[in-house]
Amino acid sequence: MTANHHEHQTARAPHARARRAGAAAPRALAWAAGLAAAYLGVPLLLGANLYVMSLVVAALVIACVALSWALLGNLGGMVSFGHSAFFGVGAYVSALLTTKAGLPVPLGMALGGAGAMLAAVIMLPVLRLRGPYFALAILACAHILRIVATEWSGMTGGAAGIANIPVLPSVFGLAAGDKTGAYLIMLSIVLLFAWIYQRVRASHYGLALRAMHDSEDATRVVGVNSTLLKGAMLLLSAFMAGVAGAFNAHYINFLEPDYAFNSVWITVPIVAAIFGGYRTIAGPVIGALVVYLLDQLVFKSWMPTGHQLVLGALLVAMMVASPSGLLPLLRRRGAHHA
Amino acid sequence: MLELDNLSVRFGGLAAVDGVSLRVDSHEVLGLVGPNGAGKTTLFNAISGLARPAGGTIRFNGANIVRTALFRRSRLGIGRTFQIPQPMHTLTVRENLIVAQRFGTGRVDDGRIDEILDFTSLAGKAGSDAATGLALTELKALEVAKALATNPRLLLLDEVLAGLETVGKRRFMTMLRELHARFGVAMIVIEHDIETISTLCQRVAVLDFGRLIADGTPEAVFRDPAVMRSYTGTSAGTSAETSAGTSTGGSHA
Amino acid sequence: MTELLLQALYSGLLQGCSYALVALGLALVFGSTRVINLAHGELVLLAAYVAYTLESCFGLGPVAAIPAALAVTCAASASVYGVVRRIRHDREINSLILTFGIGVILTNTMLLVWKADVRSTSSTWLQDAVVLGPFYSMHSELLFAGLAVVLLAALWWWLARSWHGRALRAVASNRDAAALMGIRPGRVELLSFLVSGALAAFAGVALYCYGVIQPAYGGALTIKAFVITVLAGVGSIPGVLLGAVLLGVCEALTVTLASSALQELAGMALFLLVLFVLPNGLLGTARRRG
Amino acid sequence: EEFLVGVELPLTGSLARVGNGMQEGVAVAAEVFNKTNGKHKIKLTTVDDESAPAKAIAAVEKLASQGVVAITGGYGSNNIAPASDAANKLNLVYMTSGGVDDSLVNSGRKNFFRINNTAGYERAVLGLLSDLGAKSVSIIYSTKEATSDLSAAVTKALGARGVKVNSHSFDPAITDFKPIVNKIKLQDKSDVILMVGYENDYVGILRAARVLKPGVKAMVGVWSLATPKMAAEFPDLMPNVYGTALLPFPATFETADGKAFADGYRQLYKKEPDYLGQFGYVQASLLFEAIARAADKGTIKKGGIAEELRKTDRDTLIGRVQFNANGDNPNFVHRMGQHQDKKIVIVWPKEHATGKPVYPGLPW
Amino acid sequence: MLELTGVRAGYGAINVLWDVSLTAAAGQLTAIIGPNGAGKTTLLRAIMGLLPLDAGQVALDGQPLRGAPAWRMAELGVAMVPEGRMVFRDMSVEENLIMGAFLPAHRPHVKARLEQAYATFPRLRERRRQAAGALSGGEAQMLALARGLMSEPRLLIVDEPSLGLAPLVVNELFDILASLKAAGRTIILVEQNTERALAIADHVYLMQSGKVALSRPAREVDLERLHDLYFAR
Ligand SMILES: Nc1ncnc2c1ncn2[C@@H]1O[C@H](COP(=O)(O)OP(=O)(O)OP(=O)(O)O)[C@@H](O)[C@H]1O
Ligand SMILES: Nc1ncnc2c1ncn2[C@@H]1O[C@H](COP(=O)(O)OP(=O)(O)OP(=O)(O)O)[C@@H](O)[C@H]1O
Ligand SMILES: [Mg+2]
Ligand SMILES: [Mg+2]
Repeated sequence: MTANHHEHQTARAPHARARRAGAAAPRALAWAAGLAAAYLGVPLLLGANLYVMSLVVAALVIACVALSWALLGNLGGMVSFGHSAFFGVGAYVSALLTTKAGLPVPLGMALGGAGAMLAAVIMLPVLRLRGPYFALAILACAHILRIVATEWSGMTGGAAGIANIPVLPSVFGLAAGDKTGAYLIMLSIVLLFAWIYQRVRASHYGLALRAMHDSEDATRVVGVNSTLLKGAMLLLSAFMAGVAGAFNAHYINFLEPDYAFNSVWITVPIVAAIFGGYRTIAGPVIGALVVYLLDQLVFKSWMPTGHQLVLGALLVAMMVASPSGLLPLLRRRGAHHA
Repeated sequence: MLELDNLSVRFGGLAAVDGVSLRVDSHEVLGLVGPNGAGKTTLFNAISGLARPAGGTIRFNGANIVRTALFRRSRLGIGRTFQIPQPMHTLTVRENLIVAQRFGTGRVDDGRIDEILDFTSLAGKAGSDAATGLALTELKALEVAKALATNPRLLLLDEVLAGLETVGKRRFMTMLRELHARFGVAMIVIEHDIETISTLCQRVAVLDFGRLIADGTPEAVFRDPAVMRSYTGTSAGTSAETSAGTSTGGSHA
Repeated sequence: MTELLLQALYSGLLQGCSYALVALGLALVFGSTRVINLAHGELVLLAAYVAYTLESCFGLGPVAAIPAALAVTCAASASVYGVVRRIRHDREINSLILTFGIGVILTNTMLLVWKADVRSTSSTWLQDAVVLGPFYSMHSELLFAGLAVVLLAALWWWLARSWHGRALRAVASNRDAAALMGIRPGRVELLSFLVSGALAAFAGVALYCYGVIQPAYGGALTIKAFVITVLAGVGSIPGVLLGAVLLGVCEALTVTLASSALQELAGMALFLLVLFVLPNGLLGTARRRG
Repeated sequence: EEFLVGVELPLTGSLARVGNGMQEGVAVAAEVFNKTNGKHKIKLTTVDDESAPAKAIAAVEKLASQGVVAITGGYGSNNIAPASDAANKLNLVYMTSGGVDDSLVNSGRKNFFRINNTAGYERAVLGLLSDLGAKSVSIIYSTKEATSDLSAAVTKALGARGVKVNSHSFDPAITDFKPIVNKIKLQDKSDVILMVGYENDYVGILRAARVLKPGVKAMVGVWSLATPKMAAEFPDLMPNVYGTALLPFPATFETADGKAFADGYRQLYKKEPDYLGQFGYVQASLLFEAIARAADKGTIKKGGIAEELRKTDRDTLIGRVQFNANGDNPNFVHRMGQHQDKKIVIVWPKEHATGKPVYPGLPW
Repeated sequence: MLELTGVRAGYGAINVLWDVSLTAAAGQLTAIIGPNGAGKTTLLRAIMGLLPLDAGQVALDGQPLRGAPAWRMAELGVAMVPEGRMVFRDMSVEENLIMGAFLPAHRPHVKARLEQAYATFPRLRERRRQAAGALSGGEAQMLALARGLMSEPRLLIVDEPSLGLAPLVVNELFDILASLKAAGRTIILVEQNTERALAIADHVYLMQSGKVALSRPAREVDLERLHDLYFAR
């Protein structure tokens, strides 16, 4: 029986490889088309409509946090309710470094990410905790940071916040602080992060991380240093959320503790990620775009004040129809048609 | 290779392992038997790092590893299986082995993984989901395969043969002996079946209420009336017969 | 100073009881189904609005509104379960977004129905002072603190000793095995949601009596309840009271000894501190190796 | 000629209540304007900013894309700052009464106008306190931006006059105020408690005070306290409490403008107008009038609305309004009212007073 | 008493059982044996309603069950001691046992049956307050067995009960099964220890690759031949 199976496999392998090679070309084409649409199509088509552009940029910010949350959830097996902590720290660090120390904005944003990582280093002890304990411990950290940002007014400007934060730099000859420029910057950041996420997931570390979810002891006894790996994922995730926060600070040009550490920076990304399918890489990004844009463009025009009601109903319907998210749902549909 | 000195593990008031001193030499296969709840699994947990000893030392190749982190012990060469199988749920069988090999030995060798899959009769299930696609005995085979993938010097086997049918059991035992003979892997084997232990092991240690009550060759230990009373409830002479009868395999191998 | 401290302890204790009342329903559902009901705060608020409606339209006192509130929240809670039960995979995480969605629906419905205005009871008696030596409080606070303790004890007894309670824990522990014992898992989970809805009704009416309500408050209530549930140790009912009182007292003492601006900070710091020392919460138990 | 005017306000989220209140005022202003001004019509288009800065930006941009000639609304400085920036970039006038932060007018937004500011509230509170002759004041204030700003300003000014001040800031999430009030009762022993917060905070503080009965002589608050609604909803908490109030209650509208407003409001909403509606009405009316003037001159497209607004000098429901170079209204001074017998009596300043303050006077 | 006709079941897309038909006569002990992975556990799960049937029928006392869920089976007096123990990990040993008598009809007898369980497995009495999740492998197996007996079922279904038990307890186990049979109860036993299973069985089914390969009264079965034919693939 064993030998039989073996033959089967070896016999099938070349086929599979051939199919994969055959699929590679259209796949690359699809990628190229997608990138072209994102980098050229969207700005050309929508660039003039500031309103839609600003919604798209806001959705991308959410997408970035959603991606960072999903990375921690999917690879690290940790559900966090407190990513607003990293978002807020990233925003404050970058805003302060650029306004007070006069650093250039791109450097400030990178350091914003680094600042969020530093916050995560301080939080490393929470890795001892599991499940809901972890989720809420991070939330507690976010609360504490918000109050610190409020009370430490000498540094952060307190509740009044920081105004006149430098605008985003100019890209591709577009004026600094231009909507389309902001879009291109955020798009690149999201794509870069998605790529990093993909690399990590495809590596052996990704495999080990995935293994740790429900079976941490089993994974540790075969030699995986789970604490280190989880710590690394927390830092990476914090960096991503921090950069998103920093970007948003330079995009909105204004910051105050309630806003920077607001719980919407974690609730909306979680909704987006699970909605899109948090086990996939594209899921959180697509989820953010769909949820945010549907809500703002469609539902809001149906129901100017209570439109979240429709959003809530959509979420419920989605979870009942396809608990693993939008992307897996689409794939299943696609497979049916094929 | 492994030296336990006065090792104890406690859960609240209960001394699950109570002052156990034991040596295992490289190239040795040691049987570990004892009634249910005697502390055998707990002893494995202490050696592999899952349970924190209340006292005593564990030396592996001369170094005291009581404070060594769990994952490092695996890299030092201690491999173990779980009595209640614990596959890495979210991965396939092959991926289970890849993780074990990559992190237990530092590199990946596909050929070796195929070899292990064949060896443990899991080749047909290589692509199955470890969480849902396997019968209990297949999960036990996966336990062994995972441990093997880390290239262990000392293998801790916790009831891996229980529940196997005759032929499967025979195959498995041949495999273990081959492992031992070819690669010089030392083993500690927990089994309840006296016949299996007698065929596999050169030496047997008996635990009862956390204490080591006997240690010697299978012949000597299974003739000891005290051991047999606590273990099978019968006296020495007849029990050997009964247990030979209860086990349906191994004797001819 | 002693007078100040005594009152702070007393206020903290009463505040803790009110926290416990809100947390109880969430803790019950979480402990028995592993579903974090993110709409729990909204259920509490819903009960409060029922009390408001009865008081403002029919002049009915808040306490008299409890039966109506019970009916409404139990029905709402049962409907939440009706949706949750349809999730088969990854229930722990998927129910998060599901109940979040329900919370959003409830919040916005309340906003549309009752507007964004701040509401509270106008019953004077409930707000009048009770003075016991150096201890000052409102009637309503004392009344509902007592009720919280009674409900908590009843719930604890019910879970630990009654057949329903045992069935609940069995289903939480192993669904299939529970079914083999003759337990209907679906019914038992529905029961847990119903009881949780009933607890939300009491919590809501209490909130309406000594606090102020607004449609947007639901989220904050849920978070507080969840923090206490985790602080308690998931599944522990006595832990809920202990955790809630600890939190309340810690907050009150912070206000008295330091600054009221740091109250939230102190509460959260206490939460982190407890978790670092006891990673499974105050009275939670560790799960054993496999 | 019909002009489209954009309204950007929080109709949902944490600021929903105030946002809705202000929107009512704006709507009444449009009604009144369209009835009285034969030549021009105003059409309103409203976008909810959901109490969030990013959505406030998007709202302004959406309004711009619909072709509005100016924007009014905005609540909370953190939403107004980015929203008015966006309006500035689009060369649209932004007119508000929802943000009192000084940085709003000090950051070079050239199309920004507002009719109220911290200084106006500060003067009213200080005026009342000195009229009452309070020797010591305990301030309880929320750590939110507008509240902590106002409290800081008042603290400084009181200190300069030799009044003893004790400050107690609190996190907006707090619900039990007994520990704070008890500190005031046992440690501060002040003459007056000054509350700087929002409706829910006042209710909490007053309830705690009613239970603990600190030995103060007056309870003073600021916005959204001396309102008919509070008098109706919390009849036993409000007696003798002071707060900022534009009009007495029952309101007596002397001017034609005031009468038009009150009638329009009652007609549309079947209730008594409140202060949010009054501010919304004033800000919107001034804007509409400026639009009409600019339209007459044909300068709408050439920045005429801002120009006309800068020339504004008019007596309104909230007093005389002018705009300085930054768009701030230097004349703004609030008034103080006191709940007396289910009515609201204006007690400061003297020239507008409709009655005498009851002092000492407490709700219990 | 229990009758299966043409039962087909599996896990999602994977079918495991292929038209399995078998009968367990009242008062008899029916043994099901077969190599690992033959589908024995799957069969028992299908009988108990833990797995949906894709085809075929299960009938109890001549009444078709039509995919009755597990709790309904319990109400009908069928108990199962499942493979992998499935104890309530967070509950104490004693509570686990009490849950065995959950149905109202059994509740009055809880005390007596507890005593009986403790008498049979003294080890459980020692550990009665401990969380079941912290038991040793063999202790948990004893608990699962004792829990299954708490309802004194008409039909007892046991899946590899000797797994992980020390010889002393294995002897005990077969004594219990024999005495249950003597008391007139119906038993379905899946056991890898063929010899001892055959010794107390009335009828034997042999399963292989999801099918019934052999059905024979126990006394007609020749173990040696059976092994040579079916086990030595
Ligand atoms: N976490 C724990 N808390 C309390 N008691 C425990 C814990 N783990 C194990 N025990 C107890 O310690 C004793 C030894 O358990 P162990 O699992 O080592 O037994 P064992 O010898 O492997 O038995 P078996 O042959 O049944 O597998 C048992 O009585 C068990 O109940
Ligand atoms: N949850 C599952 N999903 C998919 N396949 C499964 C699942 N459980 C078992 N199988 C497969 O079904 C087949 C029969 O399994 P089953 O557990 O019924 O065998 P068994 O006869 O009880 O074997 P054993 O003697 O090992 O207990 C095996 O090939 C197994 O791999
Ligand atoms: Mg064991
Ligand atoms: Mg089986």
